[in-house]
Amino acid sequence: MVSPFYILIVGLGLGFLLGMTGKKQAALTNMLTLFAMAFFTGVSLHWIQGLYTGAFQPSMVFSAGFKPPFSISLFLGMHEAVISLMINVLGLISVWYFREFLLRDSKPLGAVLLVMFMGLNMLVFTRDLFNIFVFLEITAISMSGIILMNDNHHAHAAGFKYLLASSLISAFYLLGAVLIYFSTGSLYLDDILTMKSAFAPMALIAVFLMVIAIVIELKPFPANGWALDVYEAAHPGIGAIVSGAVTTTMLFLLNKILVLGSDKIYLLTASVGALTFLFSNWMGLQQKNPNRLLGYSSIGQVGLVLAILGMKPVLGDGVEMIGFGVLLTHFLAKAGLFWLSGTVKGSSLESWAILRNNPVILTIFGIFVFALSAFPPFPSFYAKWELIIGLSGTGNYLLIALILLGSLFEVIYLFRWFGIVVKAESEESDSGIEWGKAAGPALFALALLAGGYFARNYLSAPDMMNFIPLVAVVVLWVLDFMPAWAKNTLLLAMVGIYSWFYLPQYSDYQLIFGIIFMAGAVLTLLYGYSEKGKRPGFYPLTAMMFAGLIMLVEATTLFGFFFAWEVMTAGSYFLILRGKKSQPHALSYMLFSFGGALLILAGFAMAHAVTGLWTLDALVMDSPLSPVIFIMLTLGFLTKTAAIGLHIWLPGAHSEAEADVSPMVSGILLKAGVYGLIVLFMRMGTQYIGGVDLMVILSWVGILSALIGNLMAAMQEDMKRLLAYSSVGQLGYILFGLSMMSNLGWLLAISGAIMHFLYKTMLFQAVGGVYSRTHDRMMYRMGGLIFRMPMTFIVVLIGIIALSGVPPLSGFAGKWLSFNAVLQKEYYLQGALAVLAGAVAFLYLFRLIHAPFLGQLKDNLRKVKEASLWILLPQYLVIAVIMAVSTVPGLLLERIGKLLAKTFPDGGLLWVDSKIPFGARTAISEYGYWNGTYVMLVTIGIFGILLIVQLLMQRNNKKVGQFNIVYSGERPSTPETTHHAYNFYAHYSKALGFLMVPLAERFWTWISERVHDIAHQLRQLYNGNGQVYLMHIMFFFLVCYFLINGGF
Amino acid sequence: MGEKIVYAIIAVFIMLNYGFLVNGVIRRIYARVGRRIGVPIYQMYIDLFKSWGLRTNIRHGTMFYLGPIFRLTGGIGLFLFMPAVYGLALFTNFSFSGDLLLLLSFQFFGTLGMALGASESGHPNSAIGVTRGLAQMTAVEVPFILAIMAVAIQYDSLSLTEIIAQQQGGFLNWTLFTNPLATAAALLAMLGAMMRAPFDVVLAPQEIPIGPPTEYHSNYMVFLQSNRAIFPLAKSILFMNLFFGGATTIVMMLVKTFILLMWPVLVGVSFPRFRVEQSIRWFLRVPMIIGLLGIAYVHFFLK
Amino acid sequence: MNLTIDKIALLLGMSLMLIGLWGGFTQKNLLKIILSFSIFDTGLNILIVALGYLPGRTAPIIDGSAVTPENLALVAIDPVPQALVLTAIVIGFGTTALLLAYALKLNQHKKSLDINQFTDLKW
Amino acid sequence: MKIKNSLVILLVMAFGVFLFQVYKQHQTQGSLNKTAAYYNTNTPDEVGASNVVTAIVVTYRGLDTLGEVTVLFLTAMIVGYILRHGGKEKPMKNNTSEILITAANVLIPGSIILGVYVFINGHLTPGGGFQGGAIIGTAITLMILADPLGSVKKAVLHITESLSGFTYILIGLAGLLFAGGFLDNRILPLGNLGNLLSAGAIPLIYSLIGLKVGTELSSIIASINETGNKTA
Amino acid sequence: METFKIIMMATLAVVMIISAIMAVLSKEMPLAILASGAISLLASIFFLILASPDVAMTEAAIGAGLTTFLFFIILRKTEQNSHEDKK
Repeated sequence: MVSPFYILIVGLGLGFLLGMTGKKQAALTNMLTLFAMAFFTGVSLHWIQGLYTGAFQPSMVFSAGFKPPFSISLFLGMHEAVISLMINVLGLISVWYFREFLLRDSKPLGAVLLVMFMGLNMLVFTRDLFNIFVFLEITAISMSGIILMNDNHHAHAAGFKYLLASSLISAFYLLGAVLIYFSTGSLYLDDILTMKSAFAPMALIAVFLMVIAIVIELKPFPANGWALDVYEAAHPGIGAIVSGAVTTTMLFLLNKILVLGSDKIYLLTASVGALTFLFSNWMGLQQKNPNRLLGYSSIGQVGLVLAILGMKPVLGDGVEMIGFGVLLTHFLAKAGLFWLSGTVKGSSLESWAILRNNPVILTIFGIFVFALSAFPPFPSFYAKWELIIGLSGTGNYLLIALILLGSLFEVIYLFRWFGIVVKAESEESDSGIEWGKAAGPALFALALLAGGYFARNYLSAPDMMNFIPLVAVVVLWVLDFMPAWAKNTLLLAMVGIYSWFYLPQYSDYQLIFGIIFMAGAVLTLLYGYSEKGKRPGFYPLTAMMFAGLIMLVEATTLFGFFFAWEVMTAGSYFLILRGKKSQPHALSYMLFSFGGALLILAGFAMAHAVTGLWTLDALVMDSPLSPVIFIMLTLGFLTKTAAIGLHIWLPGAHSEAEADVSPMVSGILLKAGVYGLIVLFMRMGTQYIGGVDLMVILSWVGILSALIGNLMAAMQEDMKRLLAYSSVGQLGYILFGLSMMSNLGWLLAISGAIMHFLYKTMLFQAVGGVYSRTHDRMMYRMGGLIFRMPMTFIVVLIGIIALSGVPPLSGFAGKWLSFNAVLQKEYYLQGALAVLAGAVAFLYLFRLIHAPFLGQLKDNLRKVKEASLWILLPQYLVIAVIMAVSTVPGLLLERIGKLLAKTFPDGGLLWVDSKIPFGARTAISEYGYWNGTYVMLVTIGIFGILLIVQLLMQRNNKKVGQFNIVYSGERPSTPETTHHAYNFYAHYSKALGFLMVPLAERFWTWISERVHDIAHQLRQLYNGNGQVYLMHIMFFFLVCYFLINGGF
Repeated sequence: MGEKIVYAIIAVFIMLNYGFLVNGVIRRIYARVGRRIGVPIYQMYIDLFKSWGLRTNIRHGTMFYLGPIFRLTGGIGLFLFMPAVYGLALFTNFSFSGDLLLLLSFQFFGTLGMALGASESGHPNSAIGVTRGLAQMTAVEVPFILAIMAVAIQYDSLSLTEIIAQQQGGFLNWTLFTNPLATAAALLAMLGAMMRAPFDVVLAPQEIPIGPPTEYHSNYMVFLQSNRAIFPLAKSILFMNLFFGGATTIVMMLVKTFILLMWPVLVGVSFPRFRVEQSIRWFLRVPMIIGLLGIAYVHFFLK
Repeated sequence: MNLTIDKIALLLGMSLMLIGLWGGFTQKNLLKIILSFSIFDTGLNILIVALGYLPGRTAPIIDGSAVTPENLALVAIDPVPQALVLTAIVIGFGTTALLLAYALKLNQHKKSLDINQFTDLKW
Repeated sequence: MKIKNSLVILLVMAFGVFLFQVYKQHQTQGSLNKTAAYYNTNTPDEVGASNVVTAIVVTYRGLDTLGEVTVLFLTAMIVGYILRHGGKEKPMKNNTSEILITAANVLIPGSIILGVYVFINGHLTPGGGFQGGAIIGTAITLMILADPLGSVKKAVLHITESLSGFTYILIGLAGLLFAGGFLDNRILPLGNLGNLLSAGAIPLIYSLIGLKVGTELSSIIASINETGNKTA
Repeated sequence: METFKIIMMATLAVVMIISAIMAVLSKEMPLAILASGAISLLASIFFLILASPDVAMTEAAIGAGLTTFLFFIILRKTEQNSHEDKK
């Protein structure tokens, strides 16, 4: 057992000796410093190992041979050991990282670093309140030294401000420590703790002083201007130390002292933390300098931990683990990011774009960003879950709101940054990152993954998840060096094998959506064979999205559902981001998804609080809260289904994605939201708020989405955008169907979901095929492609007949069902709009087929070839399915109907045998009837007869070029002017333009601008004047004091 | 099944010829209003045989070739999917395949095919005509559907046969009298659906003087003209069935449809032409409100 | 008010702290600010010692006559605050020295000691 | 500006209110609390120092003191580091007045002896390493000012400082290894209360502290004094 | 005796407060530094009266002595800088 004093002995002894050395011994100094740090780390590891195996007991170490409270003692338990390990590892890497600086300024730097980390360790170990003051000062002073590693006037000014601030803070602490001594006669923490119940008013003031001093050390809003300057001006490696080691220590220290505090002090800490989290992230929105941005983010994260620690009286001791989860993530990710920052030259967010030249570094960066945003599988994700669950259990909704809003802001700037890194213009082809400097970030990224793995053990909810799908992600990540076709085959095989084993276990809705997701995977992957090269990163990300979807379907618990939801979001975000110009769209996708996910999380947490269940059946409840929960969850899912108002991310995201990603995100991914809605509606049923049926509101939302989505689609020039808006419309129909809460309504919705999956996959692939040949998405620049790409044309033709609901193809089923459902439900107004929307759908579909395929062939497209076989194959598979379902609609509808009868026993369709064979059955509803097979046969019959007549009648039928008749074979003008395709429905927008005003977009733009304005106003606080920062600190201190003591 | 097919062929044959004649009459009426003598009533037959007799015909592509077939399939199909004469096996057609909704949707089959065919001709004006047609159609659809919804609510059925059955027993049982609002909405919508003036700007590109029918000639023309004969008739039958008590005999059917066909003609000769956006606005205003009132009337007073 | 030694000292310490704070917040000159804070520190030290003062007792040093090992606990005051203040003074000096060195460095850059000159980093 | 000033007044007043709360809560104690009573009762036996404050500073709360020394050490290091690129100032002869040199010659030896006396007797009389160190530091500073060309080698200062610090740690380590704990003074016999050589390692430790503090303080001042005014 | 002590201390205190205000307000930097040094020196007398000789010595040596010293050195340096700038 190595006494923790050895850390002090080695640190200080070596530190003092280093004072003697000169420039000539720089290498030696460097070695010794490294050695000492390694020794620190070793001691921590030694203790962890000892404590873990039970070889050591958590123990108290006394100095000077006297027992406390008369001497200073150190305590070392598992918590201390882990925290000190974190600090020391960071120290070790820092010393390695700073070796150039250490070789340059060996004497002061090595010694100061050593002493500083020794001090941090002691702060963790010591149990004496005054001793804390001494080591706080040591930390502050060494900080003011290492800030100077960057020798410029920014760093000097920052150091000065830092020092000023910390002298005021330490005065608070000193006064507190002294007062506690006068009041209790002791400086020994555990001793004082025993007297807590009998604290005199003086002791309360003392505890307040100490706590507030450490809270200010943790940079609460608004008393944190000094810290931001340090983050910006100091070398990023220092940022890593401050944000990682110092903050970790201070938080641990705070947790140590907080036990002395009353519930009021806890509450104060929690509020300060939550506000800091919110405002700091808010102001982060306006940051352009990466280091300062990281500073804001650090401060925010620390605020969150503060808030969590402050919740201890409410949530119990579990908060320590939650706080640790957030802290660990912050520690690893922030240190890693700061280290990366040190290797990037340039001080703009754009300059980070060089990272993407190195896939490993980019991955590391991605891990940090996702970990900070609390995505699975990182510890912060589990912590966030536990925190929100816990908070809602105690009814702290305001705090939940603050925290969730804060984390949304954080995600905005983190992902804006991430998008810039992945997408911004960068001339340099070399990442220019030294591997030596990347080692630390790499190690920490791995630690984050490992931390996530272990964090699962601390989950209070049963997760009962099947993590097998995630294996595919890992495997493909590892095999990312392989050519695309090999990975494609591998992933296809994995999907195949998985569905072979798992699909039979599914049932009901699970089965339907499981089939959609797995079939979707197969269809989109078949397309993938058309891609050449390696497609780095594509397959693991695809696997991630599909893994998320499959896990979503398999989820039986709230946690499992949320986990899968986040995995899916992350995967799809990456996929969307891969598109050439998709960065802003990917960002808005991420924001809406994240906002939605937060609502889902909060909703789940409240549901759990109400029912106490962990399974999805927690949503079955009858409580005054249920409408609120219902609204939150619905909104959450509606962000994914892109209901009108929440749809603005979709057109860009779907259209700018790569050709085979568009069908994934449009045809398949959106169904996740539908599935969520089904899960929700099945369990919560109809909810009322103030007597208003929320389902009626949703039906309006659905129908408006359908109408406006379709109208917008009709106005697009870009064929992918057209399809994207069409998805808004289609999903609107599905929502409309679901909101009816009737058998037919759901039949409409679910068959609609399946059909939308088929059509959209097929059409996006067809359009992708066109793009692969023409490299253009503007429809008016094409034309006449039917002559060059007839196979694709047929697909689009079938697609539009089906989608527009013209009999005899399957789309008619949707119309028929919707009308019947509307009549049944007496939703006449919505029904009328649904019809209008359906008619408008016809407009955009015609445009989609006319503009690129019909009319005149443009000169530049005369040599275009048919899309490749791999692109066509999945489309024709879909056509086969569509034709089968069209001919025998019962194949699909009757089965779904049976399933729905469990949920809605009444009002379903009746299926009656008809006179003709092969299972053609007539569907009978309350109002009408329909036999798809007859319709198909009659139509084909008439068409066939007429075709034969035509063939017989015609004589000498010749194919001639266009215009042969009217212009006698002379082309009057260039195709550019005679192909009527641009601004196709000008008259329509003239008539109904008022419906297409981008209100939603304006609204969100307005929101975004206001949010940024406020951020800008807020950060005016930090005017750069150290004196003002001091006043902030004093102001903060006084406000807190008078809040605690009930005013003047 | 076999007899049904035979009946259907007979019914279609009758309706085609009737349609040709009616079209001739309509052209004469237009001429008379314009103080011209006009063509003979059998002019359509002359045109048909002339077109048929052309020695060569050309095509611009597959869709161009198939367009008229789609078109006529749409017209005949619409007719065949509904019972033309109530209780008469000859004219019951294939109405067992689907209800009112099938008819409403099937209308577009021909429109779509024709639009595709015309588009392939590469002629800019045909595309313009198509966009106009589609745009106007969407607007027409709304009041029409509202009217149909009112009817469906009123009779608790979407089955045409059922709806006709409920209107039997005196003309006061007709929807026209039981629900005049819905009927009014539908009749106004019909003006647009028939693409007669004032809603005939859709056809304007043909008049300029090129467009789909110009590109289409010979036997294509035959198909298109046949469709012109049967499609409006089919629509009239639909209206008749919905609002005017259907028909129990062939003669009644022929008379009623003729009168119905005269309705847009009469309106058309007395009004100027609307631009597309004007007609869209108009349909989404007057007829739509009437349609909504019709539904309200049914919902609150008849149920 | 019944003034006693320790109360005077307490009030003095507090006044010095307030004056120091006031100076620290209002003065523009870096040296003045540092000076103000050192006055604040002095006030704080006086405050601490005054808080620990026991009236009528003497310093906790055995001199063999007035204070012996036996009566130490009865006649001497609490030694702990003194030890703490001692530490605080030394640390305060360290901080002041550092602040002054920083001020000098800042002065080298801008040839000024006005704190408003050093606001390049903000927001 | 007016607003800002009134804000400051408000802040200061509010802080005054806070301090007044402390004042109001303060009750003059009649007797020692348990910690102080323990120290005042047991110091003579356990530590063997006459000056209880010294006993606390060096032994009972020796860790604080070590930290304190470390603070000064850091300060010395960092002051040098801050001013590293200022360049050396060319000391000007005429800067040093005759009076100063004379005074220095008289004062310096006396000061140093006084300083040494103060820290060696730290366990017996008021004063100790810090006070003595400060006196020595002042003396050395005077030397530097009086003789700007630098008869005082900085290297000597650094070596003294480092070695005394290092020895201090070693003594602490000895306490850990051979006695009750880190910085235990009982590695040496306690001796008789009141003797110069008593109180175990306290005189030794305090001397080392004195040396270290003295050298540290003077090197702080030396660093500042040597700085030129080149902008980095 | 006690009363005398109190009066003396009160006087001292008033002097210190005045010095403090002077130190803060004075435009003349040397005067301010001297005033601050005086405060420390008087504070050490206070400490002595409060039966804390160790603190008194420290305050005198460090607060009154070294700190004042340091301030003067810095003052000279900064004045040199400003002076040079003017040249």
